[in-house]
Amino acid sequence: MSTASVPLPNWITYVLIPLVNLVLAFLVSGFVVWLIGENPIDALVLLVQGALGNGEGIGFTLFYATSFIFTGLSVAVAVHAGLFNIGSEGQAYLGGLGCALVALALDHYVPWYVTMPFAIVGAAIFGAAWAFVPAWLQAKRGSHIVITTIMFNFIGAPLMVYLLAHVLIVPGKMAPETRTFLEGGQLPKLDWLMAMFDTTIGSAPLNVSFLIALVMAFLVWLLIWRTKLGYEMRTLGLSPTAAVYAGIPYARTVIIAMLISGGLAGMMALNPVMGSSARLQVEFVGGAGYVGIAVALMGRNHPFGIILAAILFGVLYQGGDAVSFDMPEINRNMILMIQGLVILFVGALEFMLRPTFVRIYQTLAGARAVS
Amino acid sequence: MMYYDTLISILGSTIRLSIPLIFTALAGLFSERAGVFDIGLEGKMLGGAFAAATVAYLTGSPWLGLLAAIGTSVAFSALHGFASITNRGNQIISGVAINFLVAGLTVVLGQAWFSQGGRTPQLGAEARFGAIILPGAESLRSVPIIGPLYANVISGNNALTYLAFVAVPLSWWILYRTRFGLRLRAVGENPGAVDTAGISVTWLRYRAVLCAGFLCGFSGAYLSTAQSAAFIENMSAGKGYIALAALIFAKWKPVPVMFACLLFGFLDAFANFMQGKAVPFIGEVPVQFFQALPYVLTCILLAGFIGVAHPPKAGGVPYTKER
Amino acid sequence: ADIKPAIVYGTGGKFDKSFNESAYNGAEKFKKETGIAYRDFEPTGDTQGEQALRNFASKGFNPVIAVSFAWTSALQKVAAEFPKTKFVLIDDSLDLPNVRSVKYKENEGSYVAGIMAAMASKTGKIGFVGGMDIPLIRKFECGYEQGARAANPKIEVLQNMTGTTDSAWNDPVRGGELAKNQIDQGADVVYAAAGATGLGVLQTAADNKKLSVGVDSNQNYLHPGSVLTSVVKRVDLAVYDAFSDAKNGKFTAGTQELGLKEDGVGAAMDDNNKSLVTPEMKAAVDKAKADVISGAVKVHDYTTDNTCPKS
Amino acid sequence: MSQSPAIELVGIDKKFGTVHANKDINLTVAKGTIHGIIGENGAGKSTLMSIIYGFYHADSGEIRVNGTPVVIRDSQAAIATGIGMVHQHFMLVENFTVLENVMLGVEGGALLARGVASARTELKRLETDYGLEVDPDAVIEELPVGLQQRVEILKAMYRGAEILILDEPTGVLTPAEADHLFRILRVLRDQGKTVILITHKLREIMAITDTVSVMRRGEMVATRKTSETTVEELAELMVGRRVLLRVEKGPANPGDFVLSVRNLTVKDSRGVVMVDNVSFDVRAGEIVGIAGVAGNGQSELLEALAGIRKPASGEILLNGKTIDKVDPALLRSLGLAHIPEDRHHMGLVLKFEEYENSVLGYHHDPAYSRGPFLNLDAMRKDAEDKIKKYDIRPPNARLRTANFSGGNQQKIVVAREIERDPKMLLIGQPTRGVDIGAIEFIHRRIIEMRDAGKAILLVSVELDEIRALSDRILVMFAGHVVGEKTADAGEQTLGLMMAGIAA
Ligand SMILES: Nc1ncnc2c1ncn2[C@@H]1O[C@H](COP(=O)(O)OP(=O)(O)OP(=O)(O)O)[C@@H](O)[C@H]1O
Ligand SMILES: Nc1ncnc2c1ncn2[C@@H]1O[C@H](COP(=O)(O)OP(=O)(O)OP(=O)(O)O)[C@@H](O)[C@H]1O
Ligand SMILES: [Mg+2]
Ligand SMILES: [Mg+2]
Repeated sequence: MSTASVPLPNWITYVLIPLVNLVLAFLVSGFVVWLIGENPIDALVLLVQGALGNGEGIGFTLFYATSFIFTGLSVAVAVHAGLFNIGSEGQAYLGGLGCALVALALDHYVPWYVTMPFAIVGAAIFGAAWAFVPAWLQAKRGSHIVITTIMFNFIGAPLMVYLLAHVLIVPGKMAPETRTFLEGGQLPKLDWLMAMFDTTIGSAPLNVSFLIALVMAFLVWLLIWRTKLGYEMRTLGLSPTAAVYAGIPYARTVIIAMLISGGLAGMMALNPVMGSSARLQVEFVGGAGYVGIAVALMGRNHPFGIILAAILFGVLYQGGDAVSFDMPEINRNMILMIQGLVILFVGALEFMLRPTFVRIYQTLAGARAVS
Repeated sequence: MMYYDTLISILGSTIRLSIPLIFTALAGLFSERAGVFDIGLEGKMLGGAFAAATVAYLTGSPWLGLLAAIGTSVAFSALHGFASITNRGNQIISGVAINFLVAGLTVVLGQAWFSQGGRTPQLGAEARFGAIILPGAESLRSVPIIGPLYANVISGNNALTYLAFVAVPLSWWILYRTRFGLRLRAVGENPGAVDTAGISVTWLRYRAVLCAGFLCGFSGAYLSTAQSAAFIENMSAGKGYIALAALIFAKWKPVPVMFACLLFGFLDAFANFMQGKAVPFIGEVPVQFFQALPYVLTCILLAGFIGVAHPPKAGGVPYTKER
Repeated sequence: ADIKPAIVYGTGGKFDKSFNESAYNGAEKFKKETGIAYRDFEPTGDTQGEQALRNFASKGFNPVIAVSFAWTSALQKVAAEFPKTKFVLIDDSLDLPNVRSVKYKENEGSYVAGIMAAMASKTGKIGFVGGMDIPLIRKFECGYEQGARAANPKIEVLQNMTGTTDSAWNDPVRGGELAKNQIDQGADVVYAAAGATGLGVLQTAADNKKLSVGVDSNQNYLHPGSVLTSVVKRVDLAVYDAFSDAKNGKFTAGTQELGLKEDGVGAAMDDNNKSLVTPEMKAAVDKAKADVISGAVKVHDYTTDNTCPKS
Repeated sequence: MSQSPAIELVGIDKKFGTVHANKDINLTVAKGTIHGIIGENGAGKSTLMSIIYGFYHADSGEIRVNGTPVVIRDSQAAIATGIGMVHQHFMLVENFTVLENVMLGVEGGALLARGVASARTELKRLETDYGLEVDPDAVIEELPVGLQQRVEILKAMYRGAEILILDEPTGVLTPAEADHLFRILRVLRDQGKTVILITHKLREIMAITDTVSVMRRGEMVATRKTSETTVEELAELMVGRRVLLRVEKGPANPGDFVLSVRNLTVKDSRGVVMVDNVSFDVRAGEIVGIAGVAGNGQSELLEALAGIRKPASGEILLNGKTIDKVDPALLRSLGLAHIPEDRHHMGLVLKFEEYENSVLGYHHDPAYSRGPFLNLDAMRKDAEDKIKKYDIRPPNARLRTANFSGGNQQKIVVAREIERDPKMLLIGQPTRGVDIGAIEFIHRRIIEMRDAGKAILLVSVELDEIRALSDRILVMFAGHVVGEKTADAGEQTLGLMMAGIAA
């Protein structure tokens, strides 16, 4: 009998199988590490220790995860409305402009907690604005949103470089970046959070935007599964014809979903721009928008899953750093490859082991039923 | 005449920039017409480029390099097939995974083998696809209008360029004139129909995906052994995504795919050419404007001219009989 | 004294055949001569850069070299946290008691290359391909243009920038295409200041039997007989000196601006380009160098006012 | 002469996860007969047939063809064994031509050119032999469903099927088309071929089959010679209780005009005029039936009235007020409810849980929401009430809608729309593919609605249904309303009007 429709308990589906897949990914990675001539076990220990072994490592891990939560949520919200937003990268980039302008304008005058709400709004508005045109083109002209959002990534990059290199740059400075924000434009670090667990954050840039990300995850959950708008988005995403039948306005829903998606992507900028480097730089997004796609897909577009997937990627980023710091042969490209393997095994090959688990489960469950 | 020379130069550039797009978009065509989305074109192209450069360097033969590129790219296709066809995984995740994997792996191996920062050693002329001068190119050059066009745009390209233009009609012929093509188009629209007709959906989709790998091998080899003379980290630089855009732009049809790729190539070439030039009435425009121009124009074209593009109906959905 | 030196490279990666690789070569040379090992790290982004600097400092590495203006702000923080550690910042300046800043007068090196390019050009057109459009690259371009004009007032300089993302430093395909474009428009010498992108520029120039100018490291060997010269930036010396000074207890903070005078920049001459450099060219280069060093000629620095005067 | 049976099933068992779709089925189908199979929605008929066709694999059991046990690994093997199947949900490639669909899988060589020529001739032959007329170069999605089904039959014939399985073929056909189909089936039988016919329509079973088997909840409960059984007995076997086959209804009591349509013209997405200058009224307390062969503009009319499709010209008045916005939500708020023809694509979101579908279109109702939020408790409570009241099975509001059988899915839609207590109810094909137990139930609800003074517009291709329920009947042909009849008009008359022959 076929196994596809045999239900498995949630703890197997959502916990055990992904874990086993993760182990497989690491086994293959370990093989490559071994080929390169390093000890895979040592590398793994370094990775886990570097990412989770101390307060600072955890701080970095969560810092990276914060960005991925935002972009993951951004992708997921759009997916629920049936839209594949590949533009989170560009929307986040523009979001950086939004929050930087707020920070530059306010940091002289007010403390961070006054700046923050404006910065959130600023980042969200700029991110949303960058999503608006593709959304409008999709809604009104039927232009494929996958292409238009990719195009807008490519359009956003030159725009930002122009602004940073010619407009916002500090005269006499080499790097195309804004001036450093004063305290009033910086998001404070979460030392107290780590202190609660009796460890110190060290120099890790984990900051208040982590909490903002968690709040956003909750709000997205609320939006998708508890609000009428979320219901309309899901209807549209799952069956556009049923949405027409139900009187759900297509253009409006598409545009709103994309604005929310773009806004979430834009907020990602809070983390690196105001939380870490305290200035706007070229390329600060650094691919987090694309990682967001993987995070959303691996998290099954559910905020809780997204948080977990984002943390997994945070572990890889931070742990990878730690490994490459101590093992010269293992560099950032090895980490990139390991990420690929993790996405492959945990994401794309998620069903590979399912039949096996179904058989084992049935044997065990059967044995229990008999006895 | 000045303007004509300029035009010739831009056309030549258009061709050079379009070739990897054409191969890659055709690759996407085979895969997606069979109902398997392929975001991993980028990665396959990159993997192909690495293999081609490595083998061409070691053997001194660009053709062996091409073979290696095809082999590598086909292997990644098989992986994509294993994940998304056999195991019914999400096709987009699988593609994204391959992109990450290849981006990292090529450099890791490159560094381990050549110690040049993930680059492969520079290839000599004999290990690359060199320009092929068509008969009469030199003598015809002086003929007005036609001459320069023939000598500078049509002649003087490398073997892969001509192969790309052979691949387009060939792909069309395969899709619309052969049994394989008929079945391939059917499985992308309604795999149930294919299955009940007694054809294996799995094997059919595998073959389509392998075709995609085959074609990506050419674009990879083009990048590292024709257009450049070495593999360099991430040298595909987003071309896989642009090829996908061209594919959608062309509504998943072979000949329009070629024109879409040429259009993208032309926009790119035009933007390169316009950089740093004064525009009448405006004066010098920031470089970034021209760098954004191809993408802006693409959006305008999409909005204005092509309307809704319907992907193959079963695209992106793994085939399952059971609900 | 025993030292534990470390390097944090720029995001181009240590084997970029140009800027970072030059730093790497300096460190290797030091290692070979003294037997003192060093540690290095290739960050991918801003956060990692800061993390790496701090990591090295906190683990007792000293001196620590930050090879890129991208780490300026990061170093500002980290250097304040570790006042006992000696840092070196390449390509930008920081006013801190434990930081040595090393800046280069790329405009001067480019000026010399511009003179050579203009003299080598038969068409009266030369080209420039930059990486990303940032002030530093404009500085290269501006000096090059000024030099070319000094040699041939009617020279036409075509210029392109490769891109707007990090891949602008790593896109030889586009670099080659831009170079081909310029060649089609008549340029017969093309100068690449674009990291690994430049490899494509040099390749295309060689393929089309034209001349090119390399950057940062001596790239003349890449295509002997086609690379006219390379505008070298002696980051290797800066690294080597910093390590040696630290070892000998002679480390000083403060900003160094290295130009032609200090041999911090220059146009590479070696066997690979010997056949391309005519005696007149050689003479003109020597004269220009003397003029710049003496102050008779002032090469404009784009970054001082973000403009490039066209005269 | 004892000829071995065409098909023999022994102990066939099949589970989908926890659903036991076929339980130890034994069945014998004699050669050269038409064998009917009936059963309620979800009884497991399609599953059983798909097993014979190699589309699914039985968990256990044996299949014998012409007396020899066979292993049918896939459809290819079934085809090779001489089995052909017309699926309940068509297996056609919609953007292919008829010819391409017929050829798919039997192209006759690696290149198409030669196969195309021979397929053309073979199609011509089938057309003349069986009256299976269809333009080989027509694109499927542009054909009416009746013709699409003909293509499915052609596919099977083209592959040389000796045993032909038809899964609910008449659900989408007019009486005339159904009669035509039956003529073809008889010809096939007379040529010695074997036909297995699944249908919900007992009348058809009685009219055409030689033997009939009844399935209930995955089990084969009975097999009868058609000549030795009655409609009543079959109905009882199917449902497991006595059912009333006739709809009882009193005379209508028409009140005010609720819906008025004036000179309405509607085009489809390709710009073809599908509804041409149509005018009529529906009054409170009456059922107006629209009869017609599928594809004569009824669907577009219904969509225009429901606010889904923008009319090209004309006027629609609801309760005397002109409706000039294309907005289903607005119409709903004015008391218009709509049971769409296509429950899979319109009426339901198959991936939603049941309770989510039971508020589709009404999610703004304060009863199901609080401000911008949904009131999930209220939604689930409401869904459970409807599940009880409409006997929706399985009674689980948290089950994915896709996991309900077709009839139960239809009940979910019907419950949602009727329970709104609308003033005006638009109904499209309310019982397509629905078993008689459910049909009886749905019909009774519709009559109750009418008696409660609601205005009802009913579109159906089932002439029986139209005649049983309607108080007035409008017949549509080629976009026009070609005539109006009272409920007692004869089938003959209506049939002719539907064919555009008489008015
Ligand atoms: N971790 C997860 N990954 C993927 N899908 C999930 C996950 N958790 C829940 N879901 C699915 O998301 C949908 C919403 O789940 P959620 O927990 O938000 O609400 P619920 O379970 O319906 O409500 P309640 O918890 O109030 O009973 C459900 O269809 C559920 O199956
Ligand atoms: N592919 C499938 N995956 C899971 N469950 C299925 C599948 N197909 C059918 N089922 C379930 O198996 C049972 C039998 O379904 P089947 O389609 O055979 O019924 P049926 O008698 O044909 O009903 P109908 O008259 O509605 O067509 C139902 O409960 C159905 O939900
Ligand atoms: Mg829950
Ligand atoms: Mg059925």
